[in-house]
Amino acid sequence: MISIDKYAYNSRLRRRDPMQKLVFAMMTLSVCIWAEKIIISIAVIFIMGGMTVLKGGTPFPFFLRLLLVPMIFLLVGVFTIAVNICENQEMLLWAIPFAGKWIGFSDASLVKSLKLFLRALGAVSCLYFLSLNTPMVDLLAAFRRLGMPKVFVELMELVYRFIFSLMETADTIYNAQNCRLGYSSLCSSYRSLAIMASMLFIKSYKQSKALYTALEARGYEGEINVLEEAYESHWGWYIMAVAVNALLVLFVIALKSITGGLS
Amino acid sequence: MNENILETKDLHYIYADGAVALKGISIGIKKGKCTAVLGANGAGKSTMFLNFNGIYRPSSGQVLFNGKPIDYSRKGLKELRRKIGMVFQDPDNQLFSASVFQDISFGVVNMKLPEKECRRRVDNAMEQIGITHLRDKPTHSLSFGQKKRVAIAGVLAMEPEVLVLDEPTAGLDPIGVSELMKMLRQIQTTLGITVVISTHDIDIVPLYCDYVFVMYHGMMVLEGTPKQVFTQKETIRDINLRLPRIGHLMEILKYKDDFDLDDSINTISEARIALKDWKARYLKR
Amino acid sequence: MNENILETKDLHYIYADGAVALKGISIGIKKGKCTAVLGANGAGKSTMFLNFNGIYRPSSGQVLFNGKPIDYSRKGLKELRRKIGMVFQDPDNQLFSASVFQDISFGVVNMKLPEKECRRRVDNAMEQIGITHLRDKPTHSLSFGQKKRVAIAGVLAMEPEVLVLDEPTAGLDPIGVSELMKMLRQIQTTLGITVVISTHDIDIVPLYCDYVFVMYHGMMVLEGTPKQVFTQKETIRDINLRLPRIGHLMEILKYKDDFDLDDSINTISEARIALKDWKARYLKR
Amino acid sequence: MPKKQQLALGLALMIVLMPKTVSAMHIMEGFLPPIWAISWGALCIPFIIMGLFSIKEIVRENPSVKLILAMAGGFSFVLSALKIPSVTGSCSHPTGVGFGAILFGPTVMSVIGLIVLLFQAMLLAHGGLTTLGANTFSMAVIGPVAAFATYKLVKKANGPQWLAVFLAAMLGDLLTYVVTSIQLALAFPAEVGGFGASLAKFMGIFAVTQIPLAISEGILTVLIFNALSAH
Repeated sequence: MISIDKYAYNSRLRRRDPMQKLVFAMMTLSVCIWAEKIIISIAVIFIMGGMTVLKGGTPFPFFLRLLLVPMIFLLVGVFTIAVNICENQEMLLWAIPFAGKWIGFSDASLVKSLKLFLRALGAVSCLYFLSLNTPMVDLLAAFRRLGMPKVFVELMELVYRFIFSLMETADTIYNAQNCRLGYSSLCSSYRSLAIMASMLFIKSYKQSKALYTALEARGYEGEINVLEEAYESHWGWYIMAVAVNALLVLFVIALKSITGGLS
Repeated sequence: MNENILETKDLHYIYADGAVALKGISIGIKKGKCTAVLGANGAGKSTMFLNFNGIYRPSSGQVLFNGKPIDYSRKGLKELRRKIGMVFQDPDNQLFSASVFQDISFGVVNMKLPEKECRRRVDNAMEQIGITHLRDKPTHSLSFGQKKRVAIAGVLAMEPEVLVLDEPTAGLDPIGVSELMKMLRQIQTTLGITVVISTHDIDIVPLYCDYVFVMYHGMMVLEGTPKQVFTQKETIRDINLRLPRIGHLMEILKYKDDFDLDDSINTISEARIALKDWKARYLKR
Repeated sequence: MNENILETKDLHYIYADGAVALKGISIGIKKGKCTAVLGANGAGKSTMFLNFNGIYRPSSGQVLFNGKPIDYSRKGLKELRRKIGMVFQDPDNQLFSASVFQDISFGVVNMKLPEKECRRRVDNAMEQIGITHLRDKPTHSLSFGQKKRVAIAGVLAMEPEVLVLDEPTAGLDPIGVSELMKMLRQIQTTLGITVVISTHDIDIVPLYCDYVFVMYHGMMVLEGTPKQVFTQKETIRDINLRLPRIGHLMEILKYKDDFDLDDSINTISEARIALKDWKARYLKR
Repeated sequence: MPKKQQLALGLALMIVLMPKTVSAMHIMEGFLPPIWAISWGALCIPFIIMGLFSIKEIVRENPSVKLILAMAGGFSFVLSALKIPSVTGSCSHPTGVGFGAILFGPTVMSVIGLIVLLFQAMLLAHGGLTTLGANTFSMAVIGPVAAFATYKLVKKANGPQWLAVFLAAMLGDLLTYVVTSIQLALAFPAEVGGFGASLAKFMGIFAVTQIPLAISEGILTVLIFNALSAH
């Protein structure tokens, strides 16, 4: 149903301590955003993509498809930033007249947009590295170890479980409606969708009641306490995370000193 | 009347997440008959059903309705789904409205018929299923068996040519099962609607079905009349199913205890006749 | 070992909306046995089960555990629920965690045992139920039957004295049913846990259960060993149940076809012996 | 908590968490500069902490509320994955949290909204971790309050129920989009005209997708509301 989730459980990096993956992903993500350098962004895309595809075993085409997911937002956002409205045409590289003013791109705005575009893709590949190699249950364990509030992690745990049981129900309802021509016109589609949402709501309310009874029978009194899983833990990954990012940072500093902070 | 109303040709289906559900199914479902599809959980029965009316599109292979390949255009699908009615396992997932009457009308209203015709069809369907007395009840107050009937009525009101039911007897108590199966049998014979069911309940198959397909891991491993299929005892057991209990008893009596019986017996009434015959023959000796 | 571990005395239960679910149930469940509660949909089986471990409180009457009335204090209930494990029909309503391992550990951790002991129990339960290989899978990727087993393991890990299962075989395919029942039988015999199940599936009762209660509209109408209960053929039919198919065949053979058979036969192996005997006797004449 | 109140609570939650807006409205991972990512995150923290405290309080009184809240979160995630007919893209964010504010206080809704956003980032690749703060602020803090206020206002003015629901859903949606545009404009002021010009650009571009979407979600919410009250 949710492919990212499926790949995460099948990842060859699954047994790796989630904390290591989290630290690695977040460190690299921070460096990528902080640096805002074209070359660094590209490097991050390759490092994270490579780790995910080669080490983790996510199929390459799927990784590519995922990179396209935020593309609408990215293109619209970047385009909006690149476009400028000016009084005089000289400021712009290319422009068309509009209501007595000029709309177009400037030199600087284009470079800025390209940087932003790649930075976002670099950051996204860090996110994908994490989500494609770390199943949610492991990530929640890491959250617990990080000392996140207990209620918050418990709620996440429950929401995560419900997502899948509700998705399954939604799927069945959709098929049942579709079989009875529920999506054959725009009007009926709206009606069917509204019915589905309200059915799902009632269902999830009932399910929460039934689950409460079942948990009560196992001694639930308001807190959800469970045993933690054991993970492979090596310092190697922390060292690698620090090393890779130190290299990237050094590279950025070197770049800045050469170009004098221009690029 | 013996032509195939539904056919599949080398039907393959792979889910978006890569799970292979159907591996080359080629079957023909006879018009006007009651056909059962047997198979363990996860054998692919429901997936195949959803290929029948175009909810799923084959990864490869074909589905033919009335001899013609399915037309997957919007209009074609609309027509197809009207003609192939589908009843799902859990009635709670297919009752869409607060009242029984409204719910049964869901499909008919979507067909954009005149209101009068809609009402006629809904009333008709309720009568055929024997739930006219439930008409004004809220759906959530119904028993499981009643909900199941309302779900069937909602599909029947669209006057389909084929009625496909996924595990119609699951969750019903014994009397509920036999009442439902008798009702389906009646729909099939009096209205001439082709009925296809999937089931785990092996004992009902020889009682109510004309033809059986047996699925295993996305493949069709056996087909034939219940008599023919349940003679393939080895295969049936290999694929995590079992014989009807009466069939099993007859098999043991014949092979282990030297009763001279026909081993294609699967229902109580057949067994009774066979044992009576045997007694008579035995007496004569 | 023949005392009652669970007893009810004139147990009545009325829902908040006024629906009367139980009308004076007085039963005794024998320690260390496998007891079945039969009854059509809505007979009150689940309501009775929820009275067993104090999730519901009787409107009148009593529930006794090990001879003592239930203590409905917070502490008393906690103790009781540890000793009476409850497995619900739909595993999706029971499994709250996406991790199989963590879900199973929930009940044990609530018992505030040392971590080592918790781990031992969880591992043990997974082994007994045969799901150790599912440990690293997410709950949502499991099949229905697997989820059911995880739900049972989660209760078993608490090492209860009584295991109460609501419709454990519903929705399973034939092999799933017999595997599950054999597993329960094993838990019962090797661990000495009392097992109580509710079911529609009449044919499994004579095979796996020691004692049967039959419910109808909130009342207990029959009880006894499977043999005793299924001899009350009239009552069984009156309350929307049926005989086991083999029992039905034997009944017909005896009363309609003049076979001289014992009419308390309900399983294939019993039927086989009876028919063999009968043949031998017949031969001698 | 009496049964009726619980149901009302659930009903409120559902409207509250009605997901809105195309996925395009989540600010994607890595789009915001560090300073803004941190600032918006910091701005959300008090809301979240207050929310967590009140959840704890409510759960202590009634342990089943934890499950209801979680279910509501799951429900809203699943709804956000559904496609709205005729509008490109799926709806993706929980607004309307205002309704839940009546029973739980708005901060509880912020917590649930944050969880849903986190799952959308991790499982659907909508939004991101570094932009979680900004997204939470617009969709789980501001949007809901707007919806709630609108609903109350229309009811007070004796407007019909459907209008109140429609306007609440639609305005909650629109305000979220306005806030998102402000966030983007602050982070990326135009070379000429600065913040103001940038805001105009973002609002202009997003209006194309957001206004029809807000209207269709308003309609949908009314339909759902009607279907629910029929049950």
